[in-house]
Amino acid sequence: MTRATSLLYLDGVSVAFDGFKALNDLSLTIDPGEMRAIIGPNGAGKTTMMDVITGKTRPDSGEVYFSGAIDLTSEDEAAIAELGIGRKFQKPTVFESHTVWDNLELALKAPRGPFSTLFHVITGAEKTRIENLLELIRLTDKSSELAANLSHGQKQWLEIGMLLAQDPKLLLVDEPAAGMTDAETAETADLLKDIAKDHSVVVVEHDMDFVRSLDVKVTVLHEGSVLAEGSLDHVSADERVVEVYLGR
Amino acid sequence: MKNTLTKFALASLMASTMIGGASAQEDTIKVGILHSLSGTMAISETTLKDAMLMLIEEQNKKGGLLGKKLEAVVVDPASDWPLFAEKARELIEVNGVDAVFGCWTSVSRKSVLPVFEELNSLLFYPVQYEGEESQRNVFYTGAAPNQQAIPAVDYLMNEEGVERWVLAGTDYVYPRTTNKILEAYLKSKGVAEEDIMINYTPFGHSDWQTIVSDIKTFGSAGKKTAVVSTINGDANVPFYKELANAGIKAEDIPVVAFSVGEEELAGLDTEPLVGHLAAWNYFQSADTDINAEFIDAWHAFIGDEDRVTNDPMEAHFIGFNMWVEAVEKAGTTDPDAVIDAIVGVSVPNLTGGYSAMMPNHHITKPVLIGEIQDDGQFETVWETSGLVVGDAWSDYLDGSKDLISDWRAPLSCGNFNTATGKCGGSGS
Amino acid sequence: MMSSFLFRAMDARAGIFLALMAAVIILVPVGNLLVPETSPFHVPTYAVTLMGKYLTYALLALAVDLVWGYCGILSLGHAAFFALGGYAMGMYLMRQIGTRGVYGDPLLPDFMVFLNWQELPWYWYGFDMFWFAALMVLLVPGLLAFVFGWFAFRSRVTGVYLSIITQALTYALLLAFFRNDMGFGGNNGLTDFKDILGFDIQADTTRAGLFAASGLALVVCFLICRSVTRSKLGKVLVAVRDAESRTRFLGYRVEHYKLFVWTLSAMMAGVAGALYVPQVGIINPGEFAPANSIEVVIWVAVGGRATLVGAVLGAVLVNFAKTWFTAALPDIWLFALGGLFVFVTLFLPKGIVGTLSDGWTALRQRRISSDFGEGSGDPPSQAPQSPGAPANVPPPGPAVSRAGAAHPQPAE
Amino acid sequence: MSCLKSLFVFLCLQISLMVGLAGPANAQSDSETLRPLINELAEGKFAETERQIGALVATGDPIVAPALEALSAGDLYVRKSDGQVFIAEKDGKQFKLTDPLTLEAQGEAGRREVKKIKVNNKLRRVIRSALGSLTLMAPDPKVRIAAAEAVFKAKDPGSIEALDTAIAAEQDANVLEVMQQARAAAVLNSDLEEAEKIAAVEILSEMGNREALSLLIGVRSSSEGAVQGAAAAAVTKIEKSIAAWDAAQNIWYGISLGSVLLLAAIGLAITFGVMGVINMAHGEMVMIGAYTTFVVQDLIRTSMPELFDYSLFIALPLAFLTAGVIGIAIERGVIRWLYGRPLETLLATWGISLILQQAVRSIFGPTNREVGNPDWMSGAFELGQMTITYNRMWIVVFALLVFAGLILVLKKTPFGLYTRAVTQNRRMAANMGIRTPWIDALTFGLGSGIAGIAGVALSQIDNVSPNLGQGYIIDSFMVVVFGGVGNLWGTLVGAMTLGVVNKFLEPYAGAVLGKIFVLVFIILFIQKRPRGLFALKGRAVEA
Repeated sequence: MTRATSLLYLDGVSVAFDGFKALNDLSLTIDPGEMRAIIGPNGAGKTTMMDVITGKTRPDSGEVYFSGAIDLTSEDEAAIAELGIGRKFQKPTVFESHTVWDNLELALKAPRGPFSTLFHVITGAEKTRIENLLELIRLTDKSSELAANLSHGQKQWLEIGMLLAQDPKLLLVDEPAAGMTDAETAETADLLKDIAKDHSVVVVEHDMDFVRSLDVKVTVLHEGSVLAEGSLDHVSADERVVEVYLGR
Repeated sequence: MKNTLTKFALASLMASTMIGGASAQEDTIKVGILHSLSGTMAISETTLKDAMLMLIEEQNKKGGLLGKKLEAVVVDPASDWPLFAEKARELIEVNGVDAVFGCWTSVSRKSVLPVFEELNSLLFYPVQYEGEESQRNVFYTGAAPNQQAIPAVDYLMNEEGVERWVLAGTDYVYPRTTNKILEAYLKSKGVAEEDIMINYTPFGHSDWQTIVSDIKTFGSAGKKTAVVSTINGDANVPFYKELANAGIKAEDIPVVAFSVGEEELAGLDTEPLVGHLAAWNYFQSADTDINAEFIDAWHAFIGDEDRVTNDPMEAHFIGFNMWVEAVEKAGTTDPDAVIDAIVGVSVPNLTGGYSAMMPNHHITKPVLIGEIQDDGQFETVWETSGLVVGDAWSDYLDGSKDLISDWRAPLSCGNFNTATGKCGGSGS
Repeated sequence: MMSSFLFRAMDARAGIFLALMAAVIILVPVGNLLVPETSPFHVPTYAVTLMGKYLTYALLALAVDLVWGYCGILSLGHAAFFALGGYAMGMYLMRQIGTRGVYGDPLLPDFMVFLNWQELPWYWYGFDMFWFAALMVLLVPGLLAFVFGWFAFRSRVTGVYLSIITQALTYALLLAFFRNDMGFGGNNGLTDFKDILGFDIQADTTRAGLFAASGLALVVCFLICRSVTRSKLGKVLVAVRDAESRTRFLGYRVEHYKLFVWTLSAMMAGVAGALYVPQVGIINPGEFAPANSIEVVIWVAVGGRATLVGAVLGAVLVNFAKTWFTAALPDIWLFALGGLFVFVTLFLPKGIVGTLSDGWTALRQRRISSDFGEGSGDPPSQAPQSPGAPANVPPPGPAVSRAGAAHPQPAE
Repeated sequence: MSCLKSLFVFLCLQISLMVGLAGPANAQSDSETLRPLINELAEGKFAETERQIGALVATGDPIVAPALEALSAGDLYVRKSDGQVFIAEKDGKQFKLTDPLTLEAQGEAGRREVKKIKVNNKLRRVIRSALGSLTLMAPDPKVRIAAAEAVFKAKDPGSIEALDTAIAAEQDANVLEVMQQARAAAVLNSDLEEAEKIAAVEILSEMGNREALSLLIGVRSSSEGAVQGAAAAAVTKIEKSIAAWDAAQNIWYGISLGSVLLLAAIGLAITFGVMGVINMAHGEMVMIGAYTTFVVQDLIRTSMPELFDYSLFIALPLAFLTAGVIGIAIERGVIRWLYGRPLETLLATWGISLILQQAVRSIFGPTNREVGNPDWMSGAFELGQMTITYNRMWIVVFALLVFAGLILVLKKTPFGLYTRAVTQNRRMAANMGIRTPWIDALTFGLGSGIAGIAGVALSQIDNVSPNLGQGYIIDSFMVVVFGGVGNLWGTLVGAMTLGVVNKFLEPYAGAVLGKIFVLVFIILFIQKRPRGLFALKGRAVEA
């Protein structure tokens, strides 16, 4: 549990907006290959934490390191994404006026500069990769459909597919099961577990059943800092956690 | 696919309407009116359009011209300078007009000049301007600087004993040139450098607090001070309002303006401005029978007793009558014949004399200095004893003092250099 | 690589457009120069310059559509780049006058002579050479756009804030060029041009040539825009337009993309301005007027945002309407033009081309689905939708009020 | 002019009083000896008229004052038939004639029967100083002050005697001060001895304003010895104090410009800032307000001129209603179909603005219309060495009042609550039973109405023409964006900042460059704060 061996290392991170402390001395460590679920009530600071990790928000104080050595607080979103941190948003955010295929092509790991994309011609390997991903996220027959026309669940999956296309070292997944049917939720859990085999994953979720089905270590956030950490059974036995979830 | 078809149809439609226009039959003589009816200049130019329509109507009542009726063709160049050129071309090529009356700003005139030259047509330009131009196809019926600015300064110097001068203007070519000429002129009269303050403001400037206070400061140096204003149309109302409220009275610091006429004053309460001056070649208050007739005709035409007349309207009156007379003299509306015939034509102006077209395509005019009255009119307090010949090239500018213009054969040159004896400016 | 880049620009629709443009470029000059005046097929010179002007406006509209339609940058200051290109060309044309000015000064333009300038300002040097002026036509707007964009996009100025500072930019330039002390002729601008590359600027052949050059420039820029928008870069641009921060999280440096397309667009606007000036015969600071920039946006909206053909069509159509109205209804034409804008906004929210293309696509899709049934999807690279057309535009007509619809909005 | 009129009325009273005291016979003989002199005014050119005025003044008889007064105002006419001079007042097509000496009515004359006696600035100046000496002893202190000021400007050593008499009799301290200043001015222009002059320099030095400075600079260059030294010292002192006041004056100008910007922008802060409509027709709403003022004043002028001073108060609610109703019509007719598509509102409102401009042009004509300043908005007063014009001052006050009123409406009324609810979360507001369409319409109407009342204020300082709105639209957007969209306080601070910055740049850079610098400043500022001065912070909502 040290910075050197960790994949993601947050120490004493605080963020305030106009006096409201969104993150308050938050410390958290993710090991390489680990899958972690983060739960917490509304306003616990989950999304802000994601924002800090992905470079969208600069912390007022504290350290954020990736792979033990890279200071994320001095990088911007694009650089952090290139380093290998992928993020899926709470509200599914795909490029609605692009087709499913184009969405994946845009996400595919490739040079990101304007001139490389200007003269980019799609290769056979890339095509295969996209086709594989389409199959994985079960959207093969929708590949030329505009993303705008997908159902909510399909958009969630497309976004996960885009995440995978980036081939990141760490995936940050914000409420992947929100708005899904039960069957979709179960499939999503399976998919994530699949992914976790060769990626590190951080899942933020509200849905306790979903978290339970992931069966991983859980961190509970409350008012911007870590309240409890451990297995789901362990944290649900914690009185403070119960109070936070049920007491209000 | 459909869009492309539409486009093609459109192009052909456009072409056909243009051809149709050009081949219209010739039972009338067409006169183009090229004045902005929208945009920033509409405020001044719309009146001139109406004045032209009135003049044409009256001419038709008198039996038209060469036995034909006159027909006005009105277009709206919308205060957009390149559009002036386009519309001028349209008037000449498509509508086939024989003469165009129009333009107000210098830039609109500059924009249409090449068109008139290329298509060999006639333009009558009715507004006072900076001079430094003489073109074969253009007749300048407004004042040149020597018909407005210099007499005004002379008046202030001699009658009011002014020793210190503020030259305030909008930052464009007319004020720049006029002020250059005035500066040279004042210095030649022994006015010291530090007794001249020059100030330029943007178009439509509306916050005059600082400048009015500067004028006040400049005027408190123990010498009689006057402001020579070449401030353009729109900016004048806020300027005079600020002046009046700041308590600058004409008896203390008179302002003489070259762009403020009856029309501009119509937007103002003139009581606090009584005594400020303007220099023009015509005032509505001119006490002559021909002017009274003109004003009555104008009121009848426009249907409003409160509408005023102004100097550019008189310029159109003179220009139009000169054109009519020249066409009758030449017996044709052919531009070349009219250009030859019009030099020397002399028609009555509205101030009781005659104005003649000179070989440099400028006209002779009396210069009047008027003081603003509380009813929005001017009262003439001084006028030149005779007529002043419009000077295309100023004697007070280095580049142009050797130039003259004479469009009569055999010289036929707008910029003849008397020093080198060649046509074509000062160079080579 | 390059060939595939260009090849990408072609498809049936582009083909039709290009064929039509080729016809116009050839037929109009021929109709003007070779067909006798008595023939009904003769094209008068008036129409040639007028259409030449429309073509340069179309090019400007294309430039605006590239940044607004595809990248969501609403520029209310593109007229500035247009005017700068125009001034660069105007300066060349001024220098070509030589001793034929009214004062006959071999070096100084007339306006400098009568304002007593003693020598040519340094920034006028070089403009006597056409290649230099042509370079400046691209470089000056390009550089200004680059510097402006570099700061604005890095600082993540977006939406209406960006629109307003582009407006501030063009307004500041307007005021600056109005100043006579700047040495660009003040309010009168540059005019009285004599010839270009040795050809008399008033000759019919020169006009026809300029017309053809404008048409050619439009075609070239159309192809460039088409290649750009259909490349992967084009897809990134649309992604930026629809979900800017999502694009960032995919690892794209949005500011670089914006800067690229912004600078490209400014250079195209500069070319348009350079072709405009010799055809209308004057360039003056009025071209910088903020209202002009707004008008360009309106052309694009009328034709159809994010459709390149739409931008061209919108520019030609609105300007034709203006030409026609100002002559036919000089006293009330603003009613007609204003009414047109309101009508298009309410009833054709995707513009003319957008609406037509929607109808066409719907028709085609119905035919395809009836022919082949479900599941016979096209290969992904040939999506039926035009790649850039914004999705989610509400159906035409004021039937639905869509509060907060997910329509892509640069202005938040 | 109005002040001249009151002076005139006073003079009539005074003279009738004198006439009464002196007895009719005396007056009769007076007027008979003076009449030829008066009638001579009608003869000759300006130079002769000036001499004749001198002759009249030399009689020292206040009875000539009304004639001179009328001459100065351009109301003195000569009857062509017999060369008699009258004070004439236009009454329809006729002139009502009054005898200039006895002030008795003398019937009427047609337009062509009488001829105006011409007057110019120089003559007016002569008359002013002459009247000054004649009315130094008037009973009304205001008139005495005006007289003393006139004498001050004339600097005529010949008036020292009259001044001395007046000063000896003067009770009012204020009047006394002015008279002494007038005397000092005259003394410096005379050949009195040095000590007197140094004392005079002292008085002017105390006076300390530009007029004194102007005089002292003249003295410094024309005198020698001790007087010159004293004058030089006084000049330095006054210049120093004026420089300090100049800074204050600049701030005032800035605030005044800022309040104009605020007025122009505040309606836009609602329609654009709060509702998100890129309202290009905003300027036209201002224009409509200004034209409403014109219509109100026009009606008042023709039917009840006594109400003129209240015209603005009548115009305010009407302008609010007119612009507001037009705004609601625009919202209901066009904008409501466009919510969520702000860029399309740009297009549609641009079209609407063209239509409104042309409509006004068709109805009222393309030329400027005259909107007058009521008396309480005319003129200026001095605060230290600052000149503050009443119209600018009232506009500052008015802008702040409008701002405060708007804040109150939005923060303290149910309507304001609904407005904020709708703009923050339309669906939620609708679910809570708020009739969002009506709130939209009313909010837009409010923004437009406020633009309308801004038009009433702007009509006092600017052109009333169809182009009025175009002149303000860009500045308004700059102000709202600079201050931060959606924040009214931002608009206030933004307007004032831009106003003051502009006015501090103007003296150094000139008006044109100053404005360019302000624009560049805005561009750079937005780089620093991409959401304006008062940006709302918070956890960024995913775009």
